[in-house]
Amino acid sequence: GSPQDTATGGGDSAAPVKVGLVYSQSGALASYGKQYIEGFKAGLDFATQGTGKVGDRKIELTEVDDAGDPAKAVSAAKDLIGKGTKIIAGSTASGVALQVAPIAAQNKVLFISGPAATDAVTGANKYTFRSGRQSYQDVVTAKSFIGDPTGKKVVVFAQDGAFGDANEAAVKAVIGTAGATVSSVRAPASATEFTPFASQIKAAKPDLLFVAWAGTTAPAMWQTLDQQGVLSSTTVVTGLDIRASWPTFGAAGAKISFLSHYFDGASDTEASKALKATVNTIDLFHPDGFAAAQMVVRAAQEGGDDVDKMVTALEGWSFDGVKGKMTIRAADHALLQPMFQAKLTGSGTAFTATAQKSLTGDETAPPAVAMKG
Amino acid sequence: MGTVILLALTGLGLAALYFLVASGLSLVFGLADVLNFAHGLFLGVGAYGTWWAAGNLPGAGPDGLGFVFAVAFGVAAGTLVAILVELVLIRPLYSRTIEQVLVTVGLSLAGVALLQATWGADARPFPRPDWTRQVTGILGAQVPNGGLLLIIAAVLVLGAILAFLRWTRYGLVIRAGVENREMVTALGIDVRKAFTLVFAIGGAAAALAGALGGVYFGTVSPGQGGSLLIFAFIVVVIGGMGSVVGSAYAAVVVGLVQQFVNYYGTSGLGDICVVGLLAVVLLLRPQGIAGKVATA
Amino acid sequence: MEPVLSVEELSVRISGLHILQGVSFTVAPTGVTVLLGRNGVGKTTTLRAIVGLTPPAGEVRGTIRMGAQSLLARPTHRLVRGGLGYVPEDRCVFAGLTVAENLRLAERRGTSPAYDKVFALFPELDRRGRQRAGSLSGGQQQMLAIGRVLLNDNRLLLVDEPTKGLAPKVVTEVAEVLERVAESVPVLLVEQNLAVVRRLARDAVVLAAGKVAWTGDARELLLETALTKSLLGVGSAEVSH
Amino acid sequence: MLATRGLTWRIGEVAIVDSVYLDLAPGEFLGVIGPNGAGKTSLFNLITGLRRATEGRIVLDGQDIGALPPHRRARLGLGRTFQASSVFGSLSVRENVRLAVQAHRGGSMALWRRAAADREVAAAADAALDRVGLAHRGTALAGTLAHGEKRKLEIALLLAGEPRVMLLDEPMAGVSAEDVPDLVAVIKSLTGDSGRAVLMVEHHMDVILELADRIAVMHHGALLACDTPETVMANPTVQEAYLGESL
Amino acid sequence: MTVIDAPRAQVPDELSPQRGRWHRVRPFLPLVALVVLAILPYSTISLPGIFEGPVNSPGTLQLLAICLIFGGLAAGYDLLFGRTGMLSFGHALYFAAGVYGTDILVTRAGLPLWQAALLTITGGTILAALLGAVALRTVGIAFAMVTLAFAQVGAILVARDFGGLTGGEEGLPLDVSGLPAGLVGVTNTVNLYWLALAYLTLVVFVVHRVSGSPTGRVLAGLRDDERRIGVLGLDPYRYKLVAFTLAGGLASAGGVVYVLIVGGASPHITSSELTLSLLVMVVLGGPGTRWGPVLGGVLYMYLDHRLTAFGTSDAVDNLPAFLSRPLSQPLFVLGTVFILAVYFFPGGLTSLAPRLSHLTRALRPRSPR
Ligand SMILES: Nc1ncnc2c1ncn2[C@@H]1O[C@H](COP(=O)(O)OP(=O)(O)OP(=O)(O)O)[C@@H](O)[C@H]1O
Ligand SMILES: Nc1ncnc2c1ncn2[C@@H]1O[C@H](COP(=O)(O)OP(=O)(O)OP(=O)(O)O)[C@@H](O)[C@H]1O
Ligand SMILES: CC(C)C[C@H](N)C(=O)O
Ligand SMILES: [Mg+2]
Ligand SMILES: [Mg+2]
Repeated sequence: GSPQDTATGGGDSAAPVKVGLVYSQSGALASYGKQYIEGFKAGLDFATQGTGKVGDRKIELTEVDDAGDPAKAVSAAKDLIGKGTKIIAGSTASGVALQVAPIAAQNKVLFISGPAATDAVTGANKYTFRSGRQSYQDVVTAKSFIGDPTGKKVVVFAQDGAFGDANEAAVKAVIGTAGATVSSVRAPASATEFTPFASQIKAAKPDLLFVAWAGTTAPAMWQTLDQQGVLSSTTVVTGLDIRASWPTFGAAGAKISFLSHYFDGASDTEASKALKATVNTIDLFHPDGFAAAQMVVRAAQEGGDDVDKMVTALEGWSFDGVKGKMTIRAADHALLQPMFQAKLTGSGTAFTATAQKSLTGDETAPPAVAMKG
Repeated sequence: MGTVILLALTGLGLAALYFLVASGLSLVFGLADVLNFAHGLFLGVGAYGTWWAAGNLPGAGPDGLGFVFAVAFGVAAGTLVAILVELVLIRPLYSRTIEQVLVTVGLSLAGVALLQATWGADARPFPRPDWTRQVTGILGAQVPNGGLLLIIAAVLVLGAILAFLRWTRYGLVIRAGVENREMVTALGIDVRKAFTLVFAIGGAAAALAGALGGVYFGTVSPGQGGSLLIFAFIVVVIGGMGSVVGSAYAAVVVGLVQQFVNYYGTSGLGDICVVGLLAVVLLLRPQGIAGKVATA
Repeated sequence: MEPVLSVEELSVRISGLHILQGVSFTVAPTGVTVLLGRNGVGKTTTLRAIVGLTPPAGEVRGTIRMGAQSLLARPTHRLVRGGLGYVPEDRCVFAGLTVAENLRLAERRGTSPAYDKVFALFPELDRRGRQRAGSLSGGQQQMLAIGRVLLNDNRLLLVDEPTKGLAPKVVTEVAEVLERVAESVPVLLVEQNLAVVRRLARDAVVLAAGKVAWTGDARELLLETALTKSLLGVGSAEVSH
Repeated sequence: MLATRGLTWRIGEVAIVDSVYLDLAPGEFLGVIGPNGAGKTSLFNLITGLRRATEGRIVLDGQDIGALPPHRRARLGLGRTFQASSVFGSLSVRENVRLAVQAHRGGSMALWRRAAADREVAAAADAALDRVGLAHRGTALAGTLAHGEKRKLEIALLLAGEPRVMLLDEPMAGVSAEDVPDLVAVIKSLTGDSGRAVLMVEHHMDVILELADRIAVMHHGALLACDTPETVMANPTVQEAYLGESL
Repeated sequence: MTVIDAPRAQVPDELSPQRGRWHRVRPFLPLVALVVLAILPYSTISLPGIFEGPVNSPGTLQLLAICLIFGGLAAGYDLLFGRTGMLSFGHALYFAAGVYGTDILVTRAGLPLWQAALLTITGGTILAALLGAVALRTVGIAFAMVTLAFAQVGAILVARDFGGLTGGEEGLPLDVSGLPAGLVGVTNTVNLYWLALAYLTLVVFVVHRVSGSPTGRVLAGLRDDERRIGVLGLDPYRYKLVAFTLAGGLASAGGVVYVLIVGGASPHITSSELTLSLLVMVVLGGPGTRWGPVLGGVLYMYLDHRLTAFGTSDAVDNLPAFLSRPLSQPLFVLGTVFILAVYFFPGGLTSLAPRLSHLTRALRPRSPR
């Protein structure tokens, strides 16, 4: 054999369509990954009318666990590509998405990023798409809570690092340019004691507090904000996480205005009914998997084994997803989609989210970025 | 003024949490010579034990006496696991320190994964009495009760450990066993019991830290122990290995530095300052700290 | 008289080295039996095997009996509680503990420790009760190590080179102490200082090349220049230095 | 050659070494005796730099070396053995000595040369081993040697460094009577040539009396006497403090 | 009173006499192994269960490349741990410096790869020298903790994402547009594999040469008794610093290769877990031995990557829940395997060889005299 050999994707029309799913089955994001894959399978059923086939060709899934580690994801992607896979989807974590995307471009395969929220995936390259929402869309939704931002004072409370940076930048771009003064309080993601930060926020007396916090310390953070009276003194907006996290807000939950990517009951679409029928209760990242499957089926249908054709088929495509009408913007592959405002009610372990308002895909559209590669 | 008091008291709360984790570590390291990376597991077991008990154990619950039961159950579970770890994994390796460290490293990987396999990766809301969610006004500062609870617990644990080491025969045996196990045996004492005991005490303190940490954080998650562990290590080293009193002082310094620097400086600087503090202390008194002596 | 300790065909291997190759001897129920031999012949190894302290890498075969009881495969702490006192070669006091704590540690449950006896022998230990044992000089540490064992009643004492590194004056003191101790307890002693041996020993066992080369009356051994020369490498003239 | 001037080491209030004035002439053999705990080992630790004196000076060939780290003092020609044998347990006996020879030949940081290829080092090491009679044990791991052999190895390590001032801390401790004459001969041969000075702590009085030109007596950290063997042995204070009644 | 015990006494191969039949063949074995490894990508053998695809498939080569890098990294770390007795808990820092340094210089500053690599390795070495100079004022556990603390600062700085340089928790994908074409794309994975092999060879060679040098002899002496080295007239600090700096430089060189293989940097590599796993690798293989650390590193990384596949395999899924749940957690399996290894191969994998030969000798019937 030769060291440069790679298997070639079978061109014959009955060969299965190989789809590689690289996502977190273990590690810290395992439950996000679980929702994603459940959503994906339901979406595949929905998009192929239960046949699991595109035309005569079966869709053959290969699932690989990346444990949230980009190095493992890259190895898995290379392995899949080496075996002739032309479509890769998954990436539960932003770090994974950002490092798999260039691999897709280098090797000219289709990559459909999953729950990873980083804005940087949008416009990463011609071969990279996304099936979930991005931070910018969150922030636009947050903005809808304060009406006219002119002259208002907005504070961003975010953790250090790229996730926090992205959110801060988005708030400045979205709400700041609309006339509000935006400042920020940042804390280390590993912080366990939040009183100093709560004090700083309180001292700033904001009209709107935008909180971008992910991870296991979130409940402690909310409790501290509540105890120090921050939640009752101003409008506090944050993203609504998976259902399992709802009880951790405790009493603080009722005092927070949530922007939501998705929660069970947020929409009433055909897709959501189909999804609900298989998973019972829809959670945050089910729609991402579902949409990814829809996109995979579309790509395989229109593109066959030609990745460039797949790309063309997806660009500009609109479809009815779980959340409602989704559009893949041709210019930068942003996925325009509805977003929701929500309220959390309940106590103990039984909480329910109710939609306050939904925003259309156009209302939450991020500004188009230039395609990087 | 209110801010300073608030920062000081919450900083002490943090210090108390560090101390609870560090005291066990320090005892086990200082006295049994095991740099116990699995300490985070004991913490996790304590937290999950309490959480499980409050939901499933008859008589236990999130409130009042029920909560005390739940915590007691968590502590018992942590202690039990620590004892098992000592008996099954550490004991056969005594006098092979590096191997012991390695086993605890393996255990910390496997243990956290096991917790995660059993209860999932996500944070679970922690059952706790309502008063722990409230605040107490002290000199104009709204101090979280959870933090105050930690401080009280830490002081009690410190007193108990000191009394044990200083006044009991087992304390003496432990301190001697650190230096020369063989010779303790040659005086007719079954030293292995003493080391099991040290693990039990360390495990109990860690499990208590896990349970009270759950109260403090409001949630329990598999990785919680690990993230506290690194600061606990720093506390142990600054305080001097094996010195419980030293750990207490160090915990206070670390907690306060972190809290004040995070408020008056920029974010993340607190952590860096603590690390810097460690480096400075070690550079100024390397022998003082490396020279591990089990003292009363 | 029944021997208090009998060692039969004792064989010890440590990480490949066959150190003891079938050693047999007995210890008389009274007086001092001295174990002699050149450096590295395995004297310390013998004592440690008796008291169950062979390193994990080692392998012990043979039989060791105290009375009717077999000692092999019993944990050290049990042996010691059963009345086997051991003073190790390198003193092994607990450096971090005070002198008083070192002594307290040696107390056995259910017996009353003979502090008066120990302090009468070594008044220094009483005076330095609060000093850390690690900061004692070598000689003081040796006294502590011996004193520690004398707190309890023993059926047999194993003492390994108690006078090593001690000043002549202290050597004399230690020898006196051991002499008095031996009046009530049998002692198995390893000693290089032949003057001490001469003063204390009743029976002698000489090891050479992993085996017992000679056993018998110690005085007889020390008188026979040819014998000491061949077994220990010294003439009896040099013995009394 | 070597002189200490008011050398003192205190821990807290206690003077472990108390204002010691010592002079060692080239070629001289100075025995140090004293009861256990007198501070003999501590004195050695101060001179070789393992401990820092609290007061006083240490002068080697007119140079004050009191502030130098141990290795600098060693390079100036100060060598020592330890009361408790201290050899490189995981190296073979031969490697132990080669290391010492190499240290003596200049510690240049050669990272790329093959150490084993240095014939001169090997030859010097073998010579040192021969001299203490350990040549046959060359391949044994030093850690597995019996006590007496370790003592010999320590002397070989010392020899390899060709020190001008040697500090021997109880070299005979634990050595079987058979080997004592050998060792004495070796130590004796150290001084014969090249004006080396020796400072030796020893409890074996016969050895001290055989070797020493002068004897220093330490007691409670202080120097009780320092004179010829005859004078010292006749000194009643010494008799009382150190020798005690003889066996 | 042990402050910290040096790794189990191992005579460095380089300093011990070799005897026996192997004497003649042994020096050539590494060369044979090297040749075999170098031509491995030309083979299409499939080893089902061991690798996903044939040996020359990109996935397999990628996995092998990562394993080789860590083999080299572990060998470099062993220069500190196994050969000098220094327990550093911060070795990952220099590796991370190599990874992030190259990535930032290529991606953010747009330097050509060779310049970035050169600058990074120089920088990493200097960093090791500076931090080593401070940390080495302490010994034993204190040293371990100071190095851990420095590495922790590194981790915090990476996570803080100052000036957007490091990409924080999301990491920094490598901009491949300026890279030589031969290093980009799945079909060129084999080149990365060869690069990793070259790195491993380099490290093993350097470590071997250094251990056999006069300095290596001093390092071995330091491991046993540092005070003694000082009294012999050598400055322990200087020698330790040299070892520390050298090991740091080797680690950052490993980082340079690693970033090319993985195509980006992520904060995983700054975690203290990585240092701990370096320790695990070395001990798994056998500290202070020539091949032990390499074997340990390769095996550890292999398990780390392959266990994720094992965890999701049908065999595991079909087990009852109380077994399949933990077994589907790679870290659980890895941790358990590791604990078992500590028990059953004390002294590392390399200690198996002599033990096996004991066994075969014991089993062989004695020839009549
Ligand atoms: N743990 C060990 N590993 C390897 N060899 C050992 C070990 N312990 C003892 N030995 C070897 O066993 C032999 C006997 O040692 P032992 O200490 O019993 O001698 P000894 O007669 O007490 O000598 P000395 O008079 O010097 O105290 C020596 O050659 C020594 O090297
Ligand atoms: N680090 C220390 N801390 C406290 N006291 C010490 C220390 N080192 C030594 N000492 C004390 O100093 C005195 C002198 O000890 P040193 O070891 O120098 O005695 P020595 O003359 O060598 O005795 P020996 O003949 O028994 O070896 C002893 O009383 C000892 O207890
Ligand atoms: C009780 C001991 C563990 C405490 C010790 N005496 C100290 O100084 O910290
Ligand atoms: Mg002995
Ligand atoms: Mg001394």
